[in-house]
Amino acid sequence: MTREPLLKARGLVKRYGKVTALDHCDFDLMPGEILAVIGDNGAGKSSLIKALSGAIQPDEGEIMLEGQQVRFASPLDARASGIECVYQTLAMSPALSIADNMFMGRELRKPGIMGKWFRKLDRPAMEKFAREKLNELGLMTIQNINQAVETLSGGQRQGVAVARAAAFGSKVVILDEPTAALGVKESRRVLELIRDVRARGIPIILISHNMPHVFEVADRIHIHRLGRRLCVIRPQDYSMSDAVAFMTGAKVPDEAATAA
Amino acid sequence: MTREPLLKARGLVKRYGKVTALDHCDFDLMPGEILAVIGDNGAGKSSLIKALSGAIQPDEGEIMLEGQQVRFASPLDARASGIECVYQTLAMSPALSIADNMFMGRELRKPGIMGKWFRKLDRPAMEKFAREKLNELGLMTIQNINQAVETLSGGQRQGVAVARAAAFGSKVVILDEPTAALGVKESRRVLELIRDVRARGIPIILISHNMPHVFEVADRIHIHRLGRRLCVIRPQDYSMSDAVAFMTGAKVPDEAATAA
Amino acid sequence: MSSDTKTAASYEEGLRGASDKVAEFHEPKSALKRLQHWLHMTPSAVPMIVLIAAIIIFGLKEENFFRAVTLSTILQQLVIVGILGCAQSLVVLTAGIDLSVGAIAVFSSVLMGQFTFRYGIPAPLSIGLGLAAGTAMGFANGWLVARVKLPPFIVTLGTWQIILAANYIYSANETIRSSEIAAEAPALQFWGYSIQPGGVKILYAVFLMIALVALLAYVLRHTAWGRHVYAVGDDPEAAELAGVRTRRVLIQVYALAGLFCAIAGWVMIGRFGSVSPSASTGQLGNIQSITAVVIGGISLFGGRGSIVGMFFGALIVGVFEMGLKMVGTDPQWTFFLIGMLIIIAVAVDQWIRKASA
Amino acid sequence: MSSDTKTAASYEEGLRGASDKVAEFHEPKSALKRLQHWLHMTPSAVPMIVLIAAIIIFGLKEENFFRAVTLSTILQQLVIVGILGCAQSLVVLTAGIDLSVGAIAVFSSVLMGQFTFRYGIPAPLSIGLGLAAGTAMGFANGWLVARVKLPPFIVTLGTWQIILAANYIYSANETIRSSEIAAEAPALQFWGYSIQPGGVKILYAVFLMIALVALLAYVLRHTAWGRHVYAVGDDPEAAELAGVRTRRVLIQVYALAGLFCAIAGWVMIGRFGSVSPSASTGQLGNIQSITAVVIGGISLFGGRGSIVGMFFGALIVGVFEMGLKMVGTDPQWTFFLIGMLIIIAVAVDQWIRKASA
Amino acid sequence: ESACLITKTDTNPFFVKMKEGAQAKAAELGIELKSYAGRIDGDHESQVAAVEACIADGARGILITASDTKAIVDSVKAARDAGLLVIALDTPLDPIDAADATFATDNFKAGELIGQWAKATLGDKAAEARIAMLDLGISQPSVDVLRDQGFLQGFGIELGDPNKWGDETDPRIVGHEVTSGNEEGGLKAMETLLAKDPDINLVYTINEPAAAGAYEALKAIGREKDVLIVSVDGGCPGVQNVKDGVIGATSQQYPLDMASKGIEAIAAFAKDGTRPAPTEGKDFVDTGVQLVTDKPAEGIESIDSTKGTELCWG
Ligand SMILES: Nc1ncnc2c1ncn2[C@@H]1O[C@H](COP(=O)(O)OP(=O)(O)OP(=O)(O)O)[C@@H](O)[C@H]1O
Ligand SMILES: Nc1ncnc2c1ncn2[C@@H]1O[C@H](COP(=O)(O)OP(=O)(O)OP(=O)(O)O)[C@@H](O)[C@H]1O
Ligand SMILES: [Mg+2]
Ligand SMILES: [Mg+2]
Repeated sequence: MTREPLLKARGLVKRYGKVTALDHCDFDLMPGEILAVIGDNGAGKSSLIKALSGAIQPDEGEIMLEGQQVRFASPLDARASGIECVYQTLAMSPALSIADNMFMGRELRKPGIMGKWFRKLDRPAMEKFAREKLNELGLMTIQNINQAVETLSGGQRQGVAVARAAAFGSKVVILDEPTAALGVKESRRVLELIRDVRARGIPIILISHNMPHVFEVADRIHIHRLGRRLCVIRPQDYSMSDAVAFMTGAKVPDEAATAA
Repeated sequence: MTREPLLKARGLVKRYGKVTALDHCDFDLMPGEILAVIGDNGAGKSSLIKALSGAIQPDEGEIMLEGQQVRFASPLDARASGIECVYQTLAMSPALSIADNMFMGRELRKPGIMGKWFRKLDRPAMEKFAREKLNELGLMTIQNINQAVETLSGGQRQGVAVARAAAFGSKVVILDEPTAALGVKESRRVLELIRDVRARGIPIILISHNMPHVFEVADRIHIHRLGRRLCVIRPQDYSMSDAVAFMTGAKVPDEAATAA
Repeated sequence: MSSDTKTAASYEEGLRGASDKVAEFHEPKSALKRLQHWLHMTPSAVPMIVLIAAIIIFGLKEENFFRAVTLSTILQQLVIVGILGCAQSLVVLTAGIDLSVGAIAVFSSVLMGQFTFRYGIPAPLSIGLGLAAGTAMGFANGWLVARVKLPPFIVTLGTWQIILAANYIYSANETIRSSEIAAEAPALQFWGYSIQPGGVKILYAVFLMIALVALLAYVLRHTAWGRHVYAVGDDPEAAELAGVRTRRVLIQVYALAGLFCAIAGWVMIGRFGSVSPSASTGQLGNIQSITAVVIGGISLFGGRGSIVGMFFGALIVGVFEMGLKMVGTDPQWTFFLIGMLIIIAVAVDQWIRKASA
Repeated sequence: MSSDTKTAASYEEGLRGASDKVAEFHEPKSALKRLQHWLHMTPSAVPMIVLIAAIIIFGLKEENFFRAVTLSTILQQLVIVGILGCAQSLVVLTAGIDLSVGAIAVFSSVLMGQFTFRYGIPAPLSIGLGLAAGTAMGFANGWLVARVKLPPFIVTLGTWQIILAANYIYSANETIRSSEIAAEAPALQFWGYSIQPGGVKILYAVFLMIALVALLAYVLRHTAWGRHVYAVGDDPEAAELAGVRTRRVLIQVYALAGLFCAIAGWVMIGRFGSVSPSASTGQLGNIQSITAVVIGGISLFGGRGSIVGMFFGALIVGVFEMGLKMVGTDPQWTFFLIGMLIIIAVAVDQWIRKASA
Repeated sequence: ESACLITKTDTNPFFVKMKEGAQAKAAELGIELKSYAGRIDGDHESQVAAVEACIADGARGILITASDTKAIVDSVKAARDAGLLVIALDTPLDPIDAADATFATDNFKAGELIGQWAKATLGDKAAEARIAMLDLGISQPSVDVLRDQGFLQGFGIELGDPNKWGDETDPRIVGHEVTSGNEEGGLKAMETLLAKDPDINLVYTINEPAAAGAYEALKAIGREKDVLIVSVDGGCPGVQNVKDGVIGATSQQYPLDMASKGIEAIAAFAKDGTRPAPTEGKDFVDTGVQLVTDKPAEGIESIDSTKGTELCWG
């Protein structure tokens, strides 16, 4: 590859007490690609993307966005740089409505004096937008956009979180197991949505345990093992069995498998 | 089928304010079978099994265990009748250790006076048992059985919950999306575990969005749609595509498909 | 190599032609059901109902109760608690608790008075300095909560004692008398003036309290900042991940609460005439404001409830206290019955909510 | 029909030969790291360190401080708070709060005294009845919290007022004199007796407090019931789903807390000699016990902390108060400094935890 | 040499001034004074702890204004057994000989004086007076009861149990309310009683801050001129209020006096072990109480506010 990675990390280390979740981990995301990250439970995938999106601060190592070194002190910093993330825990405020949650931290204000001087929110606009994004995902069992998030089923919640990230990500969209709680139909929509986002030229990091999904949509697959990047493969070059074997330690990848 | 269902429900209704989660839903679980429950997000699967396990009280309808009508006022009642359930939300106490969580509500006491009079817990025994059960599931990244559950990764937590249910269920084991957050290796172990449990003669209710898994292990598949049972099929008789079509409303099952 | 890639998704063919119908459920239609639904959607209505019931009952028991003077007395007795309640509500919505509200109010009022009389600073400037000092005390609370990450209960338990002790030490327990203030610095007593439509006296302070409640209700409901306050109280980690500057919001909330307390301190001067460092608000303001907040239906676990509910909560307590005192005689029995009422009011609230859920 | 059944799992062939190696990480080795880890694992150690530091500082400032009499005086001064702290710890561990602890203690002591002197019931029976009454008051709290599902803060705010008022009304504000009790019902004063090894007086009450702390520590740590208390405080819904009888545990916790308060009431008679309905424990016992609980590192959000920590928390406050008094600090400065202490103690605790996390 | 001063609270100006008087005297005589106080009115436990701290600290004597006059007796005995001189200030212990000496005012007498004055001032109207009683707190500490009951006795109202207020049946009493002894409490209590009966014409208050609060409430409805307020304490702001016509009469007490005499006694005791002797014919050293008013009533001895200002504290 001659192109520079859009998002790059080198030597990330994160320790939790005795546990080392990231152990000198490297990472590269190319512009416009869908990069899948796979690995065993507890391999450190979530920790990796949390470090990339500012939710945790790595103990060591550096992160580069478009060649510039960055330090994200909070998710808001990362978001300001255009990195949008759906966390495994979803990060929703249970008592607030779907629309409130989707616009958290970037609310729309009414035009004119009401918005400028009285800082009044433009609820109708926010609700309309939220409704549209949910429909794109086919989450039509949601009857009321003003429903509190806590009254949604697990899958519905996940749908809302994915819709939020897809709608607002401008440079990178990160999805941590976005389809884990979703049904067949809804999962399919999410995969379509991922492709849509890429079609807009925005690269995506997708963490998933669902091998068929990964092999279907990913351009490259980052295999994570014991807190570090084991190798990066292309789905055309290897079978799912190989990927599973690498990630569980059943096989060791040959040298050539690094990146591509 | 001539045999009586082990667990049977008729006309269950559960409303949450304006939303009807269960709409005169029927249910049958035969002795010794693996029954999968599939359906769209928000179809009411979790509500159904919560009603069966005493976590919610249905507004209408009745539940029969081994032909006897039962009313479970709490999950403990259901557990006393031998029904063990892994909820989607896992039901763990984050600050307590893995062993504490596994034995919550049925702790082992020391033999002799210490246990009988001073009600002292037998920690070594509980820890040994917990360690064994986790090893059976292959959850070996867990280093310390006295680790607080909140420090585990999402997948590790799920593994602990599944291990708990499998270890203690005596009549029915219910699993609500047990593999949602699990990796390939760990999911495989859960499926093996499910088969083990059935081999012990205990029937299992498995809710899952993973069609290949469902078709691999289920004896019968209960398809849930819009708060009620649409039909019950056998995996030998229908393809996955058919099942997906039924559950999403793309096709309507023919009459014969009810039960079998 | 990729022999298994294609087949994996094959079963998804079943999706073709999937129904896009939204699940339909029957809506409740009866008037009762609609009332219940409305109650559920409008949490502040429940305390309002309790309030109206209380007023009617006391009105029937005691004829004097319905006189305009009685009702205006009740209103003026609750201005301090009402304003402190605004401060407390903000903090409680973020899942915190502020035990120092009363102490900040008293110390601010003492500062306003002493600045004017000890140092001869013009009264309006003293008031400004007093308000700034209250805000600073609130800011200190917020800083400790948000930056040092100490539990709000502890922080404000500590600052409560610190501020109250500082108040006594600084003022040397000296009261500034009402007549002196009236003569030399009437601005301090501004909120004690009143209008008298038809002979019924209504303090400016009552209007101030209502304005502050309305303002906060608007801010919480209709601005982004208000939504952030709820989000922080609901689940701070989720709010942080979702892009709310949790710590900044917390500090702002506590500082704003401090400002409200200082305003309450200013109002105290107008209302009591004098400036007294040993005003009972310093000791009891926290419990009183928390009572109003909880009876008003704001959850102590944060993120749920409305400021208007708090206002009705304060009114309920005010009406009950006045009503009981008018009906009964012995303060000990009044104290007893108010304890019962706190429990019953909240129990009724819970019950209505459950019925309508 | 089932053409796609087999292929779906085909990629799992890759699992064959999967590594079963447990992930290995390097363990921290330095002494400092090990100390940090130990501190993290032993939450009650942090207050202990603060305590030792405080004792050393006061010992250097004031020679009298190290005399055995001083230390035994400190111990006897904190027995009431220590026992109330046990009650409070139980409740706080379930994510509740009990504002009525002091009121229950005072009312129980009044009941014991009045039963003996007003009705002539033999003292041991009166004591039994008093303990039962305290338990019943706690039970009422628990019932309201667990069954009616009211927030503990409100319930105990209400019962605090109710019990305190009932106490004044029932006793008609009458104090029973120490000399009368000593003459007619010495059993009431049992905990006020002392042993005097080497001339240093140690009250029986001190031993009782230590025994109660040890008992509770054992129960919480080593019995199923104790684990359930933690689980209920941690996440009540999860605990319920996991098979804990949440409501029953809650009721038991509050009732047991009531019993502990009644024991504190009995100890009060021994310690103060007389039975006084206006004992300030009724007003201040809750704040004092909560202070001990939080300085001792028990989380007000429930589920985290240890009873031994509470004990050290109470000791810290006791040592500080005595130390400041002996150094000759003015009472308001003492309150001021104790306010600072509360914040600093918890901040240090947080800091150590963070460093070792 | 060191001595201890233990007051009921240290937020009430009465005790603040008492402390200042003691400190001044102690500095003069070269005694180290440590002061202690309860946190709230009626805080008995803190006083017990304070006595214990004084013993542990090796003080030579204790000056105490007891919150609970019966209950403190045990602790006082322990102190005396340990060789300390214990002097009760302001409030006699029960029994009075539990302390080595008592420098006190008679609070019952203080109440009685203002009761008699009010009765005489109202004259014929006393028969249909409407009386508001503004007391201290619902725990009814002893000063609270003594002043209240003294007032009622002086006014000629039949007491129920003299150890408790609130059990009187005389219809002239509109009601008792508690004030915590400060302006805020006085104002609220007065407003409440006025709502109950707008025709109140006599107000008893536990102390002068409460009286000032009650006056504000009356002023707000324009009745400050035709209602009589009486109080107890005699602090300088209070006497000033008598002068201004806010308070009709107040019973003046002398906390500075008590405190400085107490310190002197301890100094003497430390020097040669002499114990102070009680006032002739009484079992305590009476530091006296005088009625301060600018409208003297016949047959009741009083001083005017100018004299009161000379003698006032604070
Ligand atoms: N807050 C924490 N405190 C302590 N240990 C933690 C914490 N968060 C994660 N860990 C540990 O770090 C390791 C990596 O966790 P991480 O969540 O990154 O795994 P993951 O790859 O996302 O797993 P999964 O697929 O199950 O989500 C795990 O061993 C976990 O126990
Ligand atoms: N506590 C609740 N309050 C209000 N509505 C609820 C509640 N719990 C569930 N619902 C609603 O009931 C319906 C069924 O929810 P349920 O959780 O049973 O769905 P599910 O089939 O398990 O979905 P998923 O596959 O996403 O887990 C949903 O529309 C949901 O919004
Ligand atoms: Mg993860
Ligand atoms: Mg579900």
